[in-house]
Amino acid sequence: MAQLTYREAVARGIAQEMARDENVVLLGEDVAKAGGVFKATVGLFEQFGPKRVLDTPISEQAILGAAMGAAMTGLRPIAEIMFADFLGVCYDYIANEFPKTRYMSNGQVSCPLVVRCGNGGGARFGAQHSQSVENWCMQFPGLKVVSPSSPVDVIGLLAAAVRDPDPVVFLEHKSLYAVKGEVPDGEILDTLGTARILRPGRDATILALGMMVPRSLQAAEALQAKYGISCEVIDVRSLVPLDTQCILGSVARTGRVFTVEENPRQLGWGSELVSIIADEAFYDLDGPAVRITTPNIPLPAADALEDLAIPSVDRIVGMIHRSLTA
Amino acid sequence: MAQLTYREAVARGIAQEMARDENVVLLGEDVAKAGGVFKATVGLFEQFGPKRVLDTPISEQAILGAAMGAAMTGLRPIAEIMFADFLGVCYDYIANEFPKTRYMSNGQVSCPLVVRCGNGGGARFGAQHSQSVENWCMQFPGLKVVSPSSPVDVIGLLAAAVRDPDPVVFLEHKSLYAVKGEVPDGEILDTLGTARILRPGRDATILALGMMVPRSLQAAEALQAKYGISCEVIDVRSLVPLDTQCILGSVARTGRVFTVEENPRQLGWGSELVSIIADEAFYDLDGPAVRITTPNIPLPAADALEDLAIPSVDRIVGMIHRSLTA
Amino acid sequence: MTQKTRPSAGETAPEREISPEKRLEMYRLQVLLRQAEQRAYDLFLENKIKGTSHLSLGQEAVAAGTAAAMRPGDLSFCTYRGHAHTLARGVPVEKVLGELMGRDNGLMRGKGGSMHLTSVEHGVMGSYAIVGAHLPIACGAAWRAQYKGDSDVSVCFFGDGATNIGAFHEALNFAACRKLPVVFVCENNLYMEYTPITEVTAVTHPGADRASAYGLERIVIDGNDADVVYLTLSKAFARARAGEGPSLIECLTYRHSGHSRADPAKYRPPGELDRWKERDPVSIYRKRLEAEGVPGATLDAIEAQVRRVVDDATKACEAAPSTSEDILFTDVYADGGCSWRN
Amino acid sequence: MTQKTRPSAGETAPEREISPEKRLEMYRLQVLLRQAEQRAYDLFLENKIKGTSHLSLGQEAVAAGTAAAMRPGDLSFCTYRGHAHTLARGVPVEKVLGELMGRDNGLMRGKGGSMHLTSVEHGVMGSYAIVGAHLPIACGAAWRAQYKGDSDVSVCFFGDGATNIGAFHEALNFAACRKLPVVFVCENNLYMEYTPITEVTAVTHPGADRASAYGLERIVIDGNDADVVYLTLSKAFARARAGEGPSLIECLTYRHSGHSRADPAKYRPPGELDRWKERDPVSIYRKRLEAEGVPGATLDAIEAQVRRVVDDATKACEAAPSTSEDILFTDVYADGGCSWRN
Ligand SMILES: Cc1ncc(C[n+]2csc(CCOP(=O)(O)OP(=O)(O)O)c2C)c(N)n1
Ligand SMILES: Cc1ncc(C[n+]2csc(CCOP(=O)(O)OP(=O)(O)O)c2C)c(N)n1
Ligand SMILES: [Mg+2]
Ligand SMILES: [Mg+2]
Repeated sequence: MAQLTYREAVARGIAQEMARDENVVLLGEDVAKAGGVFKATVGLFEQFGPKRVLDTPISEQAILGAAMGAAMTGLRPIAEIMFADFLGVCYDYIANEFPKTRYMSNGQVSCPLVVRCGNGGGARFGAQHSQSVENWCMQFPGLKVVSPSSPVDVIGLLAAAVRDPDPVVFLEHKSLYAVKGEVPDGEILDTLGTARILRPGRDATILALGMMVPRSLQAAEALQAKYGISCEVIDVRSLVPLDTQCILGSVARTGRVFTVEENPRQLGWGSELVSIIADEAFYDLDGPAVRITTPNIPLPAADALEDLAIPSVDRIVGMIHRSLTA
Repeated sequence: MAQLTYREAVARGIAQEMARDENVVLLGEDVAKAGGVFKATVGLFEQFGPKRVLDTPISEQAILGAAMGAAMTGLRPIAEIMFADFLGVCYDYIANEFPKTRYMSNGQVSCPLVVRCGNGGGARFGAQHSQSVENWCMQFPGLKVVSPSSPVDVIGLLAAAVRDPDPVVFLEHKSLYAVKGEVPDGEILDTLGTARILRPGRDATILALGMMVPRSLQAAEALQAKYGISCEVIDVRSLVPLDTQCILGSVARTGRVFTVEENPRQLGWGSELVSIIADEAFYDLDGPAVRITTPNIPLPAADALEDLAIPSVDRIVGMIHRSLTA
Repeated sequence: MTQKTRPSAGETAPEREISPEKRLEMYRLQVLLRQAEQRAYDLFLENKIKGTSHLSLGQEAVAAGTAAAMRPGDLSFCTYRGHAHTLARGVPVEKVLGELMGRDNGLMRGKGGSMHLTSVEHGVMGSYAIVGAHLPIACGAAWRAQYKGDSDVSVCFFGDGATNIGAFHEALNFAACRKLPVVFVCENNLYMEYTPITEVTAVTHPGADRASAYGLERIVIDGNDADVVYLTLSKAFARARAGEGPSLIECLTYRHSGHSRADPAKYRPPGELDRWKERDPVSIYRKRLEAEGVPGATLDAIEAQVRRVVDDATKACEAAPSTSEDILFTDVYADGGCSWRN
Repeated sequence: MTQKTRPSAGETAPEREISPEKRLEMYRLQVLLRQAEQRAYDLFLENKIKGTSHLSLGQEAVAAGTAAAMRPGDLSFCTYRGHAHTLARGVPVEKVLGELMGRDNGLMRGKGGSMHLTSVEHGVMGSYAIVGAHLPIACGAAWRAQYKGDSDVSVCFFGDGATNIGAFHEALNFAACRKLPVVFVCENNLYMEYTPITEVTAVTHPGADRASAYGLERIVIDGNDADVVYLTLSKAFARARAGEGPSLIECLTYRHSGHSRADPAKYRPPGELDRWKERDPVSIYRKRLEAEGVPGATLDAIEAQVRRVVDDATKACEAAPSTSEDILFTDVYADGGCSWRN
C-alpha cells in the first residue's frame, strides 16, 4: 500500500503496462524528456528509453494517425493528446478512423490503442483548455470512453484500456492530478464497463464522473447531514461500455436520479444515461430525472467565474434538495 | 409557387441571400465552377462570379478558418464542408473557435457564418460518408444547429442562418436532395429555433429530423391506418436553439414521446431532448420515452445492410406500436 | 519553381534493368486493372454497383509499377480510389467486384464498400475515404516496422489534391524526422474532384515542390510508364529498408474516367483527354514490349486470360447472394458484437 | 538545406532607413513589454495571477518591430503568448494585467484570460490557444480586406512549433494561392513547450525552410533586432498592400523565461540562456541608440515613464474588484445571453 497522487498513478499505470508488454509504447508532445506537461509521465523516458517513449512534433493528427497505424500492425500505443480540447484538431481519428476500421474491414483490422488526455476545468485555463469532452467521444460505435476519479482507478482502468483490443479514450481530470489516494502494491488491473457505487443510499441516485465524483460524495454527505436525504453515489467511470445494470439497479432502488456533469448542458453524457433510464426504468422513477451541469456557456478563465460555472457542492446539494422536496 | 428540389432550394436560398447582401460569399471544394458535388450550388458561380463564389483546395481547416476570419471582420460567409463526416478534419473550428470567440472576447467579436454540409445516409456511401452529425455539433454553447427536411424549409432556414449573427451549422440531408416540394415565389425567410408540427395527433409525439421526418410521417399514417394510433409528428428543424415549448406542449397533450434519429444510439440528439422531457415534463409522461435510432454500428455500405441499419418506416411503426400497447 | 516541359514526362530518370518476367507481370497487372475497372464501370451503369466507385483507368502504371516493386509483407494504404492498388497486390477480382456490388462474397462482405477495400492477407491495410487521413496511419505502420526491426515498407497512395490538407504536412514531417520506412506516392492526375489542382495550389508540383519542406529529395516521374514507376519505387523501397527514411514521389498521370460514379468530367478542356490517351499506359507498355521482341501472341494470351478472370468474377458476383443480414451487428468491437452496455 | 552560421543572426539583410522617432518608439515599446511582462511574472509568483501565463521576455523585438511597422487598422492575430503583441498595439497595461488577474477591469473582464487577449478597438483580433488555429483565421480577415478593397493587412504570429501542425500548411497554401494580404510571423524561439524544435522537425528552419512549398520567398531574420524586424515587416506589409500576397518571416529569437507559468526551463543546455542574454533585444537596442547619439537621459526617461505606467496599472488592478458575476451568462450568443431554448 502506498499513497500516490493521481498523476503518479498515471505514470505507474503506464510503467506497469510497458514492463509487461514490450509492444506498449508511448508518444505525445513533451511526454518523454520533460515527463509531460502535467508531469504525468515522469520517469518513463528514463526507464524505457527513447525507442518506447517518444516526444512528437505539435502534430496531433500525426500522433493519433501513427498510433493507429502502429496499433493495426501489432503495437499497443498510448498516445497523449495533452489537453482534451485538442481532440478538435485530430478529431477525424476519434470520429472516423479508430472506431470504424474494424467494422468496415469486416473484422480484419484491430485498433488497440489508448488516447490519454488531460480533461476538465478548475485550473483557470479558459475556454479552450478546460473542457470536459466525454460528449465529444462517446457517440462513436467502436470507441470506448473511460474517465477515472481516483489514483487506484487510474492504474486499474489504464491497464484495462491498454490491454483492451479496442480503441479507448482515457480522460484524466486535470484538477485531480494532485489528489492522493491509497494504492495497493503489485499489479493492478480493473475492468472497463464497470461503474462503482461509492456510497450507498436510499432516496436518490447520483451519477458522476471525474472531478464531479468527489463533489458528489461531499454533496451526498451534506444532504444526509443537513436534510437527512440519503443519496447513492455512483462513479460511472466508463461511459462506453456502460454499466447499465449498476445504474438501472440503483435507480430501481432509489426511484430518483441526478446526473452531475462538468460539461455544459447540451448533449452532455448524462443525457444518454437519462434517456436510457427514461425508457428502461420509467416505471421505477418517482420523479423527474435531473441533470446538474455547467450551464450553457464556454468556461470563463477568471477564478471567480469558473467556480460559478462548474457544478459546486453547494449547487449539487441545492438542486437535489429542491427537487426531492418539490 | 414552384416545384423545386431540395438541392435547387439550397442554390435558391444562397442566391436569395447573395443578391440581398453583398457581404455574403460562398466557399468550398468544387462549389463554384462545378456547382458542387451534390449540385446544390449550380448557377451561383455564373450569377455571382469568382469573387463571391470560391473553389478552395482540399483544406477544410482553411475553409472554416477563413470563413471565421472573414465573418469576424465583416463578411457573411457560407462555407461548404462537402460531406458532414469531414467535420472531423476541421472540428477545432466547430468545437473551439466559432462558438467561443464571442464569449471569450466578452462580446467584442462576432462570428456570423454558416457551415453547410451534406449530412446523413441512404446513399450507400459507407461509414465515412453517411453519418448524421447533429450530435457532433450541438454540444457547443454559442453554436447553432439546423437541419431542414423540405425545400421550402431549406430556403427559409438557410436565409435565417445567413442573417443570424451567430455561427450556424446547416445540415442538408443527402438523401433528400432529389426530393421535390412546393416553394412560394419571392423572398422566403424562416426563424431559427422553431419546430413544426407536421401532423397533429393525440396518442404520442414523434420527434424527427431530416430524412427521418418523411419516414415518421409515413409511420404515423400507418399507425393510424393499421392500429388507430394517432401520432403527432414534429419536425424539430432546429436543435440549437431548440423549440422546447413546442415539444413540451406536444408531450403534455399526448403523454408519450418517441424520437426518430438517424444517428447511432449513443448520445444522439434525441438523448438531450428526452432528458429535457424526463425532467420538465416528467409528470406529463404516461410511459417510457423511447428512442428509435440506428443501432450502435458504423453505417455499412451494402444497400441491404444500410437499409437495415437506418430506422425504416416499418421499424418506427413496430417500435411505437409495441411500446404503446405493452 | 522548376517548370516542367512536357506535362506527362517526369523529371527524374531512373537507370536500372528490369527482368523480362517482371515486365510481363507488370503488363498483366495493368491489363487486369484496366479490364476489372472497365467492368466495374459497366456494372455501375447497369445499377449493379450502388453508391459510388472511383476508377483508376489511365493510372494503371502507378499501381502496377509500385506493386511489382513491393515484396510480400509490404503494406499498402490506399484512398477511396483504391481498386487498382488493391487488385495489384493480388486480391481476387471477384472479391473486389463482390464488395462493390454489396454481395456476400465481397472482400468485406459489403460492410466497407468500394471506398474501404481492405485485405490484410494481401498487405492491403485499408482504403481511406477521408482525404489525407491515411498518411499518418501509414507512418504508424512504418514506425512499428522500425520499432520491431521488421523489414516491411509501407506505401501510401494519394492524389494531388491530398497534398493541401493538414494531415499530409504532419505525416511528411513525422516520417522524415523519424526516418520511417514509408513511401508516399502522390498520383498527380491534375484534378481533385472537378477542380484542376493548379487552381488551388501555390506550387506547380503539389507533391514534389513540397519535398524540400521535409528535407526530402524532389522526385517527379512519368506515372504512365510502369518501368519508370517500378524503378523509382524500387529505389525508394531500398532506401526505406536501409533505414534511410521516407520518399515522396510525384507520379504524373491522368484519369481517363470522371472522378467518381458516372461523372462525365465536362470540366476538362477539349482535347486534354485525347492527348493523354495517346500516352495510355497500357498501350504504350504493350508497344514497348512488342518493340523489344515480346511476341504479340504472348500479350494476347495475357489479355485473354485476364478477360476470363474478370468474366468469371463478374458471373460469380452476379450469382452471389446479396450481403447476409447476420453481419450487420458483428465486428463493431473486438468481442465480435456491437453491444456497448451490460 | 541551408545551414545558418550564427544561430541568432538572420540570413536576410534589409536595407532601409528608420526615422529617429520610430526608433525611440520601438525602444519604448520594448521597454514596456519587458517591464509589463516582468510584472506579470511577479504577480504570478505572488499568486495574484491564477491559471497560466506565457511570457515573451527576450522576444520583445519581434512584437515591437512588427507593431511599429503596422498602420492603425491593420489586424493582429496572436497566440496564447500574446501579451507582448497585444500591448505593442497600444492596449493599456492595466487592461492586460487586469485580465490576467481575473479582475473586472480586465480587457475581457476575465472571461477570456491570459491566453485569449482581444481588443478589436486596437486591431488585436484575438489570441488563440489552439496551436495553429489562427493562421486560417488570419487568412479570412485578409480575404475580407481583399474582397472589400480595404487596405489593411493581417499579421499572424506563431511559434516554431506551430509550423508542424496541419493548419499551418493549409493556411499558407490558401493565402499564397489567393495572394492574400497576410503576413505570417514565425517566432522561432528554439523550443516548443519543453522540446527543442530541431528534435521534431525535418528541416533546420521550421518556418523559412517551408516557404518554397508555397511559392514564397525564404526569409530568416534576426528576431532580436527590432530594426531588422521593422524593416523586414515594412517590406512585407508593402508587398501585401500592393496585392502581391503573403509573406512568411522566420524571426530567430529566444525566450528568457520558461514556456509558461513558473516553468524553470531546466531542459535548456547550460550556458544557452546566458549566450542569448548577451543578445538581449532591449539592451542591444539601447546600446545602439546610445552609440548613435541618443542621450542616455532620454532613454532613462522612457524607462521611468514606462515604470510609472506599469506600477500604476498594477495598483489599479490590485484595487479593482474581482470579476463581477453578472457577466457569467452574457455574450454566448449575439442576443447577449446564453439561452439556447425557448
Ligand atoms: C477531408 C476530405 N475532404 C474532401 C473529400 C471529398 N473528396 C473526395 S475525393 C476528392 C478529390 C481528391 O483529389 P485527389 O487527392 O487529387 O485524388 P484523386 O481523386 O484525383 O485520385 C475530394 C475533394 C474527402 N473525401 N475528404
Ligand atoms: C493543437 C495544440 N497542441 C498542443 C498545444 C499545447 N501547446 C501550447 S504551446 C505549445 C508549444 C508551442 O510552441 P511554439 O509554436 O514554438 O510557440 P512558443 O510557445 O514557443 O511561442 C504547445 C505544444 C496547443 N495549445 N494546441
Ligand atoms: Mg487528383
Ligand atoms: Mg517556440
